[in-house]
Amino acid sequence: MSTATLEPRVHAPRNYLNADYGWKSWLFTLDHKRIALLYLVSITFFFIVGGSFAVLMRIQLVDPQGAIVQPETYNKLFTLHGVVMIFFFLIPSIPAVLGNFLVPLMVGARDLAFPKLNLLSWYIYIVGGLFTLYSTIAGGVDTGWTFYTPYSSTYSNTQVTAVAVGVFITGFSSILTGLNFIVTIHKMRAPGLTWFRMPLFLWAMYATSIIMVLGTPVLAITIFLLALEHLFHVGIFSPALGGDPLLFQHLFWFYSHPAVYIMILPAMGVVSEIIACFSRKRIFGYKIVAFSSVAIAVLGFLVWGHHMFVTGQSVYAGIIFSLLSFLVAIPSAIKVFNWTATLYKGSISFDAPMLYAMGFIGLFTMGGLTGLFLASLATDVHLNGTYFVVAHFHYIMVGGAVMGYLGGIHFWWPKISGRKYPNGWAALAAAIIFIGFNLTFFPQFVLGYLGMPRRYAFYPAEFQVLNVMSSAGATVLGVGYLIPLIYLFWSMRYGPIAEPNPWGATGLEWQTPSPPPTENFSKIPVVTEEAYAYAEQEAGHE
Amino acid sequence: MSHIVVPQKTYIYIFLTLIGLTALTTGVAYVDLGPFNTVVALAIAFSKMLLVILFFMNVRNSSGLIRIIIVAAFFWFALLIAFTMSDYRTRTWTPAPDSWSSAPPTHP
Amino acid sequence: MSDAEAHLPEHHSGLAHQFEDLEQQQESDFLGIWLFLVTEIMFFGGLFAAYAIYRFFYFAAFEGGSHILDARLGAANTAVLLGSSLTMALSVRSAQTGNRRALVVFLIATLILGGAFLGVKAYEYNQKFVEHVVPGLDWAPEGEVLARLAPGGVQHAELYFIFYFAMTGLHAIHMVIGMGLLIWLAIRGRKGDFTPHYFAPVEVVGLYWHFVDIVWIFLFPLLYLIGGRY
Amino acid sequence: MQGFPFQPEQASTVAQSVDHLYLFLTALTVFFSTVIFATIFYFMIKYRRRSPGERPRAIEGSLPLEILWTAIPTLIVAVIFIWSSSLYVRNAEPPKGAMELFVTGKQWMWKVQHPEGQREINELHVPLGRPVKLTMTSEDVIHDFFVPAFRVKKDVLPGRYTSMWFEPTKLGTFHLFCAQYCGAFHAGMIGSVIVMEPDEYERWLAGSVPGESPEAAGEKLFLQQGCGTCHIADGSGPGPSLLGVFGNPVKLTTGESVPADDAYMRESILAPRAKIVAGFVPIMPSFQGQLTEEQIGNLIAYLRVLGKSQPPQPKEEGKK
Repeated sequence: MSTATLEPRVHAPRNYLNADYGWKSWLFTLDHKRIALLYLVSITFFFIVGGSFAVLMRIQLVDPQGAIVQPETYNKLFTLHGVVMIFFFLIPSIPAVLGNFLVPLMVGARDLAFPKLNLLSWYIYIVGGLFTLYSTIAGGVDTGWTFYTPYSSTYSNTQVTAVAVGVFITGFSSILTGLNFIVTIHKMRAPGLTWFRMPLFLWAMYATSIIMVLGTPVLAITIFLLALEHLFHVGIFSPALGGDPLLFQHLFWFYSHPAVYIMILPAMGVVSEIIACFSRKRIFGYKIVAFSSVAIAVLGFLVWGHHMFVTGQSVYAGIIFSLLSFLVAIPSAIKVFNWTATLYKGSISFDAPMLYAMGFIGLFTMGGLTGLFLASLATDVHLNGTYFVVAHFHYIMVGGAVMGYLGGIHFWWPKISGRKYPNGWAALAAAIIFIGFNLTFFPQFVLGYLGMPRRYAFYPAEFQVLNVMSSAGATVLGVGYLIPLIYLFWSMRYGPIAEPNPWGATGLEWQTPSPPPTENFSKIPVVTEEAYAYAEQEAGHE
Repeated sequence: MSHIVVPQKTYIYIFLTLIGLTALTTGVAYVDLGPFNTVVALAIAFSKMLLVILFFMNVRNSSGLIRIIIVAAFFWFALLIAFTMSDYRTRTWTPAPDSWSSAPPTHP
Repeated sequence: MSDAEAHLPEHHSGLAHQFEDLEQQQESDFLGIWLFLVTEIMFFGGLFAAYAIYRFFYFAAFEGGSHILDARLGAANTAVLLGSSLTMALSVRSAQTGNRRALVVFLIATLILGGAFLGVKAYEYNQKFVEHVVPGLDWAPEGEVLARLAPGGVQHAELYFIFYFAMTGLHAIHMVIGMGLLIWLAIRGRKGDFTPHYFAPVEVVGLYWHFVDIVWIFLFPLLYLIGGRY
Repeated sequence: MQGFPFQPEQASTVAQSVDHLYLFLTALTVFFSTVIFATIFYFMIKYRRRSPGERPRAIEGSLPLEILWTAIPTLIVAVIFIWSSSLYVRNAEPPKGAMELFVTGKQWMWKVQHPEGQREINELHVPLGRPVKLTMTSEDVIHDFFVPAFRVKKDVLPGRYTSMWFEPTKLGTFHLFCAQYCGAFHAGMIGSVIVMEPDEYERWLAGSVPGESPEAAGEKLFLQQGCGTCHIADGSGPGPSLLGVFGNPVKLTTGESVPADDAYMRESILAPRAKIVAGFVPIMPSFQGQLTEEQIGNLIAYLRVLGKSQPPQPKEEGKK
């Protein structure tokens, strides 16, 4: 987002975009809205990087022999795809872009509690990203994003240290963001904004921040130990000195399973906002939906062992982890039921954000239900490590989190940019993404059940039909992702000017001009009503 | 955070108690208590930590929120240990052989 | 914050624009540093968890490794660090009461005690090189050292020393960062930046310093006193 | 497999029971997806916005409904959990009298050794209708032994034994995959499991070049390494007699009893001082680094033979 595209309009009121000009005003900004845009640009960059790795992978798998690259290169592709997409796109996506932009606006504050820390966290993220990009250029890394020992620590000859350092550093960016949000939500709510008047997006960000603060440090120390082992050739997790490779997996998944909830909880928050707005209804069972976010955050910490059912983990531990994994499905199910019930007797419109939200519910439901196959011990034995797992987590993380992210971007774009995008194109893109996504990943469920293991650079010929279907779907999906990139960019200059509240939504962020002024509110608002008080809105509000 | 000024004396008494506990834990290490050496050492360390948290860090006069946060942090740490241990305590474990790992393998 | 505190003028030097008043700012700072300490607990927590599991499996080896360390040095260093916590607490108190001179003196005392701790640590690290018990760099225990390590298995003792260096090393890095912050506080304190109304930075650094002290309170028995020394 | 399969072949005794659970879960997924999607479509059409000024009446929620749709998923997952865990536990334990094979994973191949001494690489010949137990270890990184047609999978770890079992119910050749990423040619670490009629299997065993049986190789090693000098059969040596030990509980100096299984034997060879038999002193040196995985496997095979003979009668009180 360069400043050149955002020239001042004649008579344009002062806002955060035209408050100041020049690269310095962006790189040294302490304004949470500008930092959100810095994140938007950088995660879009990483999304394109990670996406191109995915494209290469899907091309490779068209041919059972491997169509374009050597197995070594393919291994680097899926590793970097995972590392970039998870640590540099999905984890910061909604929290760092939409969260940064919206948390202060939604609580009715002038900024986050610690603006300098906020800018610092972006710089930390960039430094971590540079390490990872460096490793890509310097030869890549081939351990899989899970960095399982002893392969990563002893046997891999690739840039393990550079990527480990990159992930370690980026972790602190996410810790600082989470810390900032928790303090802001606790201490900076506008007068009258009680906990149970908060929009559900804030509840979701709060739950997410808890995971970031409690989980990420464990990943940091695990990666640190891995790097020590790799650099000094000492055996911490390798059996040479009596270490246990499974200990690495325990520590790794203690963070990396909850990390899935870092990706999906914010998307759930976004979807709650969108559904309430476009059906003009208060979210059905508001308190239950709010608490279910917190329940997911807490329970999500206790299920990591389901990644290790076939590793030689104790049978008893496996049974406990399986039980807890089933339990975490319940709050997710409750959310889906409540969103559905919200539509009942609503006034539903089909604007683009709503289509993305509906796409989210569809794909998330599929992803969640197929999670039961993997939480269940007997079927997991067969499905673990196959394409079934790949399909399942893409339904959650791409079908769920990315759909939610795009829905959120479309919902708040008029607020962020002050411009409107063409609704028809946006609806078309939502449909293409939904269809392309299912074409890409549904065949992978079947592939996995048939027994095709993941991370294979070449494969037995009988799996070809389904792989070609998946690759064909991926081209549709790729096109779907490019369309919003084009029209959103176009709208920044040519889109019609957006009013302060184009959707007729409730929430403090809509009570300030679009785009908001640097100080967010000319006067700190006072909240007098519940969240989503659509019924009390005056008719013909917009 | 509190603006209650704690008397200097309190800090010095706490410090002396802490030093006493350090001497105690070191002394006990020279007495054979079997497995209880570890228990006693950890119990003493835990009480020292409580003293530092309550007095030096002044959590005695802090809000409930801060207390909840501290307890939550230790609770999560306990979860990490407990669930990881639940695997190790119930697993058949065989110490590592060395036959394969004396030298890092050469890649073909 | 007590209710007795009077409301301060809006544009006080220490008030950042995003806050409504100093009280909100101080509460936020305080909550922020505690949350940061939570992340530190989990950071060291991962390390302690790995340590706990290996100690559970290779108790004899860990005991043997522990006996290579000098418990008296460890105890002395614990006392030094506790002393630095005392002076830190006193410097926060001096800031609270507005005693600028005492604030700076106590900060410098904390700094000196912290330095003494690191000095002893450096001596101990050097000893490990002399005894050739540094995994990855110089691991070749011999003679009496070897005899002490042998009963539990020399390889597993190496695992112990990896944890010894990882844990004390990370702790030492935290000390160095803390000392940098102390220098910054001392300079600001000398300039008179802190008043009884605004001393949050002193308090925040103080909490961090005490936390680092707590980590050592656990490291001492866990590394130096395994299984007793009878 | 021809045409367009939606189900992998069922070729083991557990395959069908796993598939039943899988089908149940699939049915559940289809049912709930359909119900939810249908409801959403119905609501979206029925309650579509008809005029821009519409303000629907607020609905707060409904406690009975919330309880209902908390209880239903809870019940369903409870059923799946019990079904699946009991199936898993049942499938985990190999039946008595299973044929035992030794598998070693190595970047990027599978090495198999038969009880009669035959070795093969990336192939596993097994007779139809007989339970087969695999004891597995890795020489380098983590691998995973996966036979989709049997619905079995287990990680193969360095420095540790893991085991799994299956009983083939169908003749033919089935895929064997490595399902844990293990480096450059992970995708090439595949092989086949060949299920044969029992008599054909016997012919295959006879026809292929038999190596030394593991027991015979183990006996040779036992002599070469001087194990017998201390572990004298009548129990008079400084080490305990090994007759009748394997497969029976052993009393330790700590007072507890441990089963003398593969894991215990392996530990006693590699780290002899970890668990000392009651009445003996820890004087045995470690054989860590001196024996290959295969040699350890052979030694244990020999110990298993010794375990079948009668233990010597205790001569004095101290030694049990």
